Amino acid sequence: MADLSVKVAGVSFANPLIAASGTFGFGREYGEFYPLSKLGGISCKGITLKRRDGNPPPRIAETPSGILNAVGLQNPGVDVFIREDLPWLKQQNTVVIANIAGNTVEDYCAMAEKLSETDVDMIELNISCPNVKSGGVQFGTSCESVGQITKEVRAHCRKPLIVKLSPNVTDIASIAQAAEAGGADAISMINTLTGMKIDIRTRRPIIRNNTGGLSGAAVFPVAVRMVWQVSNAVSIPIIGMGGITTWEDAVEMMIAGATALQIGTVLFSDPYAPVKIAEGINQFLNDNHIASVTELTGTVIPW
Amino acid sequence: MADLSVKVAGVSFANPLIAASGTFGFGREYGEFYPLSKLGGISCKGITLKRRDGNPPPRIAETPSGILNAVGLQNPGVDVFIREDLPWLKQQNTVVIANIAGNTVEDYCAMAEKLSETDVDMIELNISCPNVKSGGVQFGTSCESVGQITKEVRAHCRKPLIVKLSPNVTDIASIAQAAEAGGADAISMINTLTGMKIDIRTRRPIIRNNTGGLSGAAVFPVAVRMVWQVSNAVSIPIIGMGGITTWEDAVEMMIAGATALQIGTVLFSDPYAPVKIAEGINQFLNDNHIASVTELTGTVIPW
Amino acid sequence: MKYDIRQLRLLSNEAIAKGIYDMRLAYGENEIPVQCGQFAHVYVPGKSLRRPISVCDARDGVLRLVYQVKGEGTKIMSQMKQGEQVDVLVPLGNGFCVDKEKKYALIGGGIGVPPMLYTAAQCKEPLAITGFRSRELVILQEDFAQAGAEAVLVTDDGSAGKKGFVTDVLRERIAEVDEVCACGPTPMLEAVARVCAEFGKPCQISLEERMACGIGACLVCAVKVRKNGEEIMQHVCKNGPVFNAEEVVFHG
Amino acid sequence: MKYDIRQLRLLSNEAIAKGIYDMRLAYGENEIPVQCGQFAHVYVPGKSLRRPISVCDARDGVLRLVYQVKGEGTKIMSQMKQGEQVDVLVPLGNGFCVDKEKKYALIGGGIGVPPMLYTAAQCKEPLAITGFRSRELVILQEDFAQAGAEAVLVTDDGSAGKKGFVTDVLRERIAEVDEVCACGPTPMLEAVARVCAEFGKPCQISLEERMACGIGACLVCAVKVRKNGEEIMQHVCKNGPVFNAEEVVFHG
Ligand SMILES: Cc1cc2nc3c(=O)[nH]c(=O)nc-3n(C[C@H](O)[C@H](O)[C@H](O)COP(=O)(O)OP(=O)(O)OC[C@H]3O[C@@H](n4cnc5c(N)ncnc54)[C@H](O)[C@@H]3O)c2cc1C
Ligand SMILES: Cc1cc2nc3c(=O)[nH]c(=O)nc-3n(C[C@H](O)[C@H](O)[C@H](O)COP(=O)(O)OP(=O)(O)OC[C@H]3O[C@@H](n4cnc5c(N)ncnc54)[C@H](O)[C@@H]3O)c2cc1C
Ligand SMILES: Cc1cc2nc3c(=O)[nH]c(=O)nc-3n(C[C@H](O)[C@H](O)[C@H](O)COP(=O)(O)O)c2cc1C
Ligand SMILES: Cc1cc2nc3c(=O)[nH]c(=O)nc-3n(C[C@H](O)[C@H](O)[C@H](O)COP(=O)(O)O)c2cc1C
Ligand code: FES
Ligand code: FES
Repeated sequence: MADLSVKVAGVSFANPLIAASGTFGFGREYGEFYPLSKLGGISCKGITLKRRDGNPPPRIAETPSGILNAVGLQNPGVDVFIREDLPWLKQQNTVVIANIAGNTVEDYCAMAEKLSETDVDMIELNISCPNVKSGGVQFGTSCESVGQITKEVRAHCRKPLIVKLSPNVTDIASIAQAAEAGGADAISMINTLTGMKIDIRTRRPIIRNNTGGLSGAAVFPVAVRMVWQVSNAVSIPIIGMGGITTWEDAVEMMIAGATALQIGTVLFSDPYAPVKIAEGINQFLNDNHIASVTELTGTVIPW
Repeated sequence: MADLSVKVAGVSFANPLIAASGTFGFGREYGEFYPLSKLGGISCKGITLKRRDGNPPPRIAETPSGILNAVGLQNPGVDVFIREDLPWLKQQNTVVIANIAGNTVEDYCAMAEKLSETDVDMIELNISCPNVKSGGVQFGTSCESVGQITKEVRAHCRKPLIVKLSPNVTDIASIAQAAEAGGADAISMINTLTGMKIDIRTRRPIIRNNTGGLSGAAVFPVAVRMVWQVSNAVSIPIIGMGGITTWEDAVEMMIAGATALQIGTVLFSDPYAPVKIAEGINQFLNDNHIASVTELTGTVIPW
Repeated sequence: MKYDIRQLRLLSNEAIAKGIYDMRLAYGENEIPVQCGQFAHVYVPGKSLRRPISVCDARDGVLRLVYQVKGEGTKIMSQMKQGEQVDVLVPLGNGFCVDKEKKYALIGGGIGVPPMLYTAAQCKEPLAITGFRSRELVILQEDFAQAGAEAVLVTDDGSAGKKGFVTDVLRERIAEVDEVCACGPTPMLEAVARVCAEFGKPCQISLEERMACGIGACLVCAVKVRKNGEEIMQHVCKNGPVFNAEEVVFHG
Repeated sequence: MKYDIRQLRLLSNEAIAKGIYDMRLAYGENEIPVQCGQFAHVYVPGKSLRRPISVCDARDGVLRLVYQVKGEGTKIMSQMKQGEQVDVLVPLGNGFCVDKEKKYALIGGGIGVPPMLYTAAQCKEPLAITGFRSRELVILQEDFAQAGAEAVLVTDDGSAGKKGFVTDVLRERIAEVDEVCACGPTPMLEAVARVCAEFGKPCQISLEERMACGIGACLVCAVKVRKNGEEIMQHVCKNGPVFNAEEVVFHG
């Protein structure tokens, strides 16, 4: 048995597999498949200061090797999360990450304040949600705004702070540097790539929000490239995600530069995927006489 | 039989299907499958002022529903193209588009001058190749540089000028507007999304260039979204591409806003794809009593 | 653990009407723990999303899914062969609540008809009113009779059974029944709900929405419902697919 | 039109060694217009790229492809069943030029052995030297004998045939032959080329490179060759896969 534990920003994870925000709710449902302690951690559904109903349906469409979604941050609001979901989550023996999104910098700061008073393990700043009109991705696409929001939230946040990046940018490495300079303890990436699908019969976009976020295996090569670029540009750890489907993908993402991983879309076809991926990584490490999974991170040998 | 002909920047195409630059060489090989007159046009392999050998192999990798390539603009140079390939191409009874790339603005201008003296039908400014160190995409990722290079080439170009956009940008609509303002007669989009694939056994990137350009069905939703955004932002026609695989995709791309289409990656699994797509579109138009394919362009009904 | 994936052996997968297939899967145990109106989430090789299909029948250890080929996923399903293992997540959602003491009208429209069969099997002499566009799409009539239901058939064009809509028959017969359960296209469900409201009969309807997880985690299959005067988002996969018709905000 | 896609019926697809399959396809006509050393580009359902596989044999209307399962594409190929139609683009590339008057040494290493069989069938009493890592990977020995070749077998570990490398045997026997043709891993090809250069024998080698179009249009399968003193890019699919060993720039 190889050592699968990893540390991100001082927080220890039993293994590098974290459920990706928005695909796993607050854990209760997938907790009916396997104990959540099988996962290194859970990044909770994105929460906002006040309850949000999200976008009207359809919120999902299938694309080649991927999906588009536009849930639009439906959630019960930070207070309900803290009161009703966090206590249960904290009993599951896994790292709990709160993913927060807001309309204004003040929203983000207020949530960071509230969550800093709880026993949530980490906060993930979602400035990359492409599916809401305001809040989300507009904070995440310029270095200035990323630097600024990170800095402001940092001042209100007494938990390790992860900044989640959008791939819909020209230069992801500079954005990551801005987050690092702003005080981020870790980077998570990638959120979804904006996409669209149109029903040719009705000429209507299938997703009611017109556009949605592309995730799943289709985006994996883009995610690997971006993780590699960012790992060359910052010294804080990266939580890599975007299309990880097999244990081979997980190993590849770590070799590209990730310290931990989030697993989203593949859950929808195989709820057990993160558990199987952890087993696959373990087998790979054993077969290759690698003592610890941390030895993979960033070991790509570019030409 | 519906009317499949389209017009882009004053040039008439027998149908909207154009072979995508770089996937079809200078047409000779695929011309051994079917007469090239079955296609609306051919966008030739990107050419440079001087001969280029391109990148060392491997230049290609497979990804979920897509491929990565990094050919690195191997080509015989513009003079050889004009002397040896163009005359043959011009006999094939299809529109011939020269795709040009350069290290400097001067290179582009010099090529535009040379090609303007020939009977090539259109020039496609490739400022979006992600696989070469200099020349290519660095011209294509800021509005200023896109506007400037378009304007300068425009001054040397006496052919209809298409500007080909990179999807690796934050705001594709503004980039397209810059090209329009610079004097482009049409936009073609999208070039490839930069991606990476690593062999987990050797820890080496599979593509010798480390990164490559992602194309094929995987990117189709991103391409549709971008074509839609750009069609809302400019009034010049768009040649849409990126992952078109079936006639349904082709119809969808036109509904999103494209006037004509380029077809690349699908050729590698099915050399006859553009011919089949043309037939499929024709059938769709007949079934729906649509007289002309031009009636599809931009007819998406957003929510 | 409430959920598990099951690999079920395909017993048969035959066309029973134009483009409509009847997939029978061996459950392994004789008693299948599924409530009428619940659904199965079927893995389709090569696809990112499972396909939700209502349980059509679940007696004698055979899980029956009746589905129409619509797009690529159901097409691949229709090509699955006897003996293959089919990967399903079942049972999911909340089905119809039926009470053996009551008289039910079970309304099915088109491909909404299948779940009403197992529902019929749970009721005492129900009235099963099923409607189809035309003759070549008619399915399951004998099955309803065998399940002890009075089967009334209507078609839009009169090519089989009576010409007309399910609501025409419902209106004529609603006095006989205590409660109504329905599954079918949304306009039909709305019409059924209106008739029930008019006559003051409780009405349960089974809704469709595009799904990902199928268990309530991803929040994509939203439906707006009115609870205690407030409009809230619920989810077809977890809170439904069966909802109290009065609570559903159509066009929400 | 020089090219066409053919849908060929799969006659059999059996494992002939550990992870190595022998796919036989009915060509339709008895005379298959294929030169030894040419390759087939095989469509794999669900994959963006075809898989290049050398023609192993092409006599009596049967196209034979012998391939090793390496990744997903060849795995899917190995699961194809008798009676299925396999979509192949064949013949592609330039094969070995053989002259009935000359004596050939045909060298194959590992999964580079298959194309040497049809090559052997074109030569007069060739010497076929084939090398494998070990016994369980040995293939086609009887086929070489049947094709009229003298088959010399070596394995790296001596578990079958002689222990050693193909170049050991080549060195011993090179005096007998006029020309050498080889296919196998690059280090082996380089070693073979060195031996031939040393003894002044012409040498043709078959190269591999990752491919997309397979016909010379996309330029991905580049190989550097030296022609008239100048280094230029050629393409394995169109100019090769067989090249004059002297011209190839290894590690180019
Ligand atoms: C709770 C529930 C029960 C259902 N029961 C049945 C049944 O018993 N028999 C039957 O034939 N059909 C049923 N459906 C509809 C069935 O799920 C769709 O027809 C099917 O998913 C279409 O898949 P496709 O790949 O053929 O179509 P595609 O259009 O290729 O599918 C693309 C995506 O859209 C989704 N999708 C498309 N149409 C629908 C739809 N109407 N509802 C939900 N998702 C859709 C698919 O699941 C897939 O994710 C049910 C749907 C739900 C939600
Ligand atoms: C001209 C030529 C002739 C060949 N003849 C044979 C043969 O007779 N028998 C045989 O077993 N193999 C042969 N190969 C190698 C064979 O093409 C690869 O083993 C096969 O493509 C691997 O596919 P995969 O899906 O199993 O592997 P994956 O690694 O999943 O393939 C991923 C991609 O890489 C490509 N690739 C991987 N390895 C190679 C390779 N060595 N050469 C070229 N492309 C590769 C694949 O084609 C695919 O595009 C030949 C290759 C070439 C170029
Ligand atoms: C249905 C769905 C909902 C999502 N919601 C959120 C969210 O609330 N907050 C967030 O940061 N990311 C959200 N994401 C993005 C994922 O966390 C992840 O970044 C992305 O899906 C890429 O990973 P994957 O390909 O493994 O799914 C969501 C993704 C999906 C598919
Ligand atoms: C092998 C290969 C080579 C390419 N070379 C060029 C090129 O020389 N110039 C260019 O503008 N685009 C080039 N492209 C990009 C395509 O023209 C097209 O923009 C992209 O592949 C998306 O379309 P597709 O998904 O249909 O292939 C190349 C693409 C591939 C796959
Ligand atoms: S499908 Fe995930 S919540 Fe319903
Ligand atoms: S594979 Fe396209 S040129 Fe060789």
